[in-house]
Amino acid sequence: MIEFRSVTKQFPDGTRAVDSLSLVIPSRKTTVLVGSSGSGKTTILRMINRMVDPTSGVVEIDGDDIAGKEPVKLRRGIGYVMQNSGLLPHRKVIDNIATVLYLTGVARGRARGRALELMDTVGLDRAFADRYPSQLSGGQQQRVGVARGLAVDPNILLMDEPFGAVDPIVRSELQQELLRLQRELGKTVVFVTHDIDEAFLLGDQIAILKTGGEIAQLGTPTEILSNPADDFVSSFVGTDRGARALHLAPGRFGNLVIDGTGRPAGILVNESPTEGPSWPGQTRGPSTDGR
Amino acid sequence: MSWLLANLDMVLSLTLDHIWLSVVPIVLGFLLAVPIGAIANRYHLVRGTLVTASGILYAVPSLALFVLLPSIIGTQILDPLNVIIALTLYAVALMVRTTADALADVEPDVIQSAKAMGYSTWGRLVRVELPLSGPVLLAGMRVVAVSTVSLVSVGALIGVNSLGYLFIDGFQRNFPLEILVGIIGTVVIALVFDGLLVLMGRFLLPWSRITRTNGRLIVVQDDPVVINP
Amino acid sequence: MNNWLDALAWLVDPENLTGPGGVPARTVEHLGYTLLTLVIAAAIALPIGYLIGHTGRGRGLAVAVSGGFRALPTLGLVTVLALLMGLGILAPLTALVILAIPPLLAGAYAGVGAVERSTIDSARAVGMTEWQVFAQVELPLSLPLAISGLRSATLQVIATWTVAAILPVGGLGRFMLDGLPVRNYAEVLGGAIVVILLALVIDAVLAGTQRIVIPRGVKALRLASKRMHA
Amino acid sequence: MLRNTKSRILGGAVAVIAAVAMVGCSSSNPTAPPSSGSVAPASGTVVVGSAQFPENEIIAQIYAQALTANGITVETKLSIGQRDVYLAALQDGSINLIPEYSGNLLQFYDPKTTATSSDEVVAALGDALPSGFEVLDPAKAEDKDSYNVTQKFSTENNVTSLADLAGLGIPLKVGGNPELGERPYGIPGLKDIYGVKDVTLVPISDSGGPLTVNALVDGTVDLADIYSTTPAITQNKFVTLADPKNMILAQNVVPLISSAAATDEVKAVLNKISANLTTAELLAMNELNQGDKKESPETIAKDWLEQKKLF
Repeated sequence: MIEFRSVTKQFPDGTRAVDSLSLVIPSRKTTVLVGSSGSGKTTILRMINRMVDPTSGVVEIDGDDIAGKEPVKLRRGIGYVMQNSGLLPHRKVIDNIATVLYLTGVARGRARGRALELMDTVGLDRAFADRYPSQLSGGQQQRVGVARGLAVDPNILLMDEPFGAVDPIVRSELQQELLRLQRELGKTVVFVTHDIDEAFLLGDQIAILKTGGEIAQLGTPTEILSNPADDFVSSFVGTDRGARALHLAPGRFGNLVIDGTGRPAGILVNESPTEGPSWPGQTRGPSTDGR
Repeated sequence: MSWLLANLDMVLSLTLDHIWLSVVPIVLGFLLAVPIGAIANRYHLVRGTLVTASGILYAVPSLALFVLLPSIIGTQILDPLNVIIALTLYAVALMVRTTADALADVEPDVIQSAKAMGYSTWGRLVRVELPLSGPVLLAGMRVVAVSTVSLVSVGALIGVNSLGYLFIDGFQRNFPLEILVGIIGTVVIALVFDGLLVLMGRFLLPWSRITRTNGRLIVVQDDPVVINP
Repeated sequence: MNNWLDALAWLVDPENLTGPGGVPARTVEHLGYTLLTLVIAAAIALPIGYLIGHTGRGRGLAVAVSGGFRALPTLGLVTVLALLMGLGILAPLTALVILAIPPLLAGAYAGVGAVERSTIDSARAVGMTEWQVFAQVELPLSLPLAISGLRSATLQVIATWTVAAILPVGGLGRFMLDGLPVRNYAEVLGGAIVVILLALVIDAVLAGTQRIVIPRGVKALRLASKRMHA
Repeated sequence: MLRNTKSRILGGAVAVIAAVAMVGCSSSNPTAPPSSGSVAPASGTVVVGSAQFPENEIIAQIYAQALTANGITVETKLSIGQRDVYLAALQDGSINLIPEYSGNLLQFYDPKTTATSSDEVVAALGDALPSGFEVLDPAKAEDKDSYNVTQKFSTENNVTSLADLAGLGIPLKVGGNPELGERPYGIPGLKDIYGVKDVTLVPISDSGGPLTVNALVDGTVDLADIYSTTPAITQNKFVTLADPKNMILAQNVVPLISSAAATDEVKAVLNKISANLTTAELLAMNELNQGDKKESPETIAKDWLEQKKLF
């Protein structure tokens, strides 16, 4: 469990990125911090591994104040995945994955063996092991980034807009992959995004942030959709425009689901989509969230 | 100080000589280098040749070039043209490469969109690519200006007088102050030229704050590939 | 053109190829001076340059100081330092070290500056110490520009050590300064040719080194971005 | 982007044209500095040059100021270089008048000359000079190259003359300008005329200036070639070695001028200067220039002319 208690971060130029934030991030669940730029979401994330130190307040991991921990040691025990992967361009894929293992003194042979296993875990062909990051596609690079984040089998995985720079098809693939991994591994994931759909898809708990690192609403996707705390939340998730309002309309293979703008979002069926008729339409959004 | 006051006329006249001997190569170097650089950017073979040639030119000690020019181009041995031409060659060599690099560095997206809007090749070069290369060209010119001003003084060894005369004269009569006056004068001229170039940049390239914008321009500004021969 | 023929004749004259004043001996001296200059300049410039690059502080000051150093006329420095420090190698060495510092300094901090911020950020985020960030990430990735800086400094130092021959030092400048007063242009040009050849050879060696030490992944990165632009 | 052969050839051609144009327009460029234009002097203009050391500049300034005072148009191109360079400048018309030293000038054109005394040297110069150039009346003032040792060296090795050097049997180092390596009165003369076997030159390009003096004081060199009118010789109590075999010829200051510029008017002015210039005055003027006062050649020349009430 990660706990923020009245945490404030003020940068030297005077901007207050986070203002007396209190937040509990439960273990083995995915917590998504969502907000537009300037909402302090990345700052909050980076205070967990002391990339940023709070101006005041306390951040605890499992009851221990991390201010007393050596940053370098702390970071080596926490997985970190960022946008554009942040891989070291001059090291091969396998060595990138093994970076933290090397840092913690794991022997080269063993570290590389572990890296190869991790490539399997994140669904990367082992043939990529000897390539350099620039020789991979954006999606593959993100998989390497995730593998690196998992290398020391950390309890906590911090993900800073990890799928922000890949195209929608690859993003959707990676999101599914993350859901699968999380089912298998059960890490405490803290995930930052500005994409509310991504938040609803991945988050067990969602914190919607306003400018200045203030939490507008904290809750499960269902809670947020069913009961937006204020106009800001309504506007952010789109309920105020009726964007999330779906209604049914009759169609040849069953009822069409129509979204707030009048576009068909899919067909409502009772069976799972793969067994259904030849229209594998799938509605997105929490109403069909099958988890 | 009293020496400086007593010899102010001489120092000022040497300063004027120094300014003339550096302004001409700086301006001429720029005017000649930009078209050549544009050609080099367009045609790979030319570029390779020019890059090699400028590399060789940098390796030529300025003193040797000053001394040998009269026998190559038939000038008189005390002709200031020898210094001017030699320094122009250095400036051209440096700016050709900088121009070619700067043009090659223009965002391909911008070029594509200029093409799409219907600019001709020539119009694109003049209206789009050169202005966008402005900050890099300016950075190159700053290096050219400073190193040209510094190199003019070597001409004193072959009888083309500038503030460099003070170095030789002070050296021969054990008078460090005289040399220092020459050094300070040279640095002041260089800094004034540099400041003028920066001002011109503010005026001509108001959209670009070269020292503050993105990292790439800063890198180019101090680009060590830009050599001070 | 006669000058060139005379210079070639001068270069192959056995009298100029042997003894302490011969071309080989002068070349070795010149190389020695150059190496010494670069080692001292690097010992000063690289730590400062990398400190600036690593911390991101003091850059403006470094640019200003470099610019000022660049503006200092080497001939003036050599003469004034010779008067103040006396004969011997110390005066020209100091002047040439000052000449070599700006490109080395710029190469170091610009090299670090050219490394993607996110790469350095993520290296820190996965738990690298500051030293590891420097040694394992910034240093290798800065090499292309740092070696460009070294090449530039080397070319300048080789060419400019010739001016120091107005003092009783050896090196290839001897031929120029000895030939100049007696208008022995064959000697001046011959000496200049050797300087140029020496500079080109050393530059080629450094270019080769640059190719070898540039991390392979970085090369792949460049290729990839070139393909994108094509 | 087009990369076909045609475009390459075109590119090459354009580059060559550009390069040629560059050289062409540079070499015919009229934008030379105003104070030292490259255009040949207008007829009637006297262009005074000087060697690259202060004393010669002082004398050149005296010539220039005196000529100007007499209504003659004068330009100056001072501090040109050493003898080979300024004589070349004289021959290619860059200058047409320069103060010279009779003996060294003679040896330059006639290395095997047997003339030694002032009169012999000046007489021989008439034949030795290339046609189109002449020397005017020599001054009494003399400034020679002279070989100096420290008092200590002189006493310890019992050396007072160049003739004593051969018997020393120790390797000798001579400090002086690089050209001494080739001059008849330099290393070749020491070897051939005085039989000094093991002697090497330590080249210091300051024309017997402070670094040469220091080199002698601190023992970097054993002998130093210092012009005889240099104040430092007496200040440091150096022993100037005698030259019994007249290796160094008489060195009277003498105007070297191209005949075209040597009008009667010009000759009259310069001869009047030569008639008044003495060795002691040269020494005094050098002291003003190199001693604590650091006066400029221009000022020293002006004061001398006023003091002599010439013109």
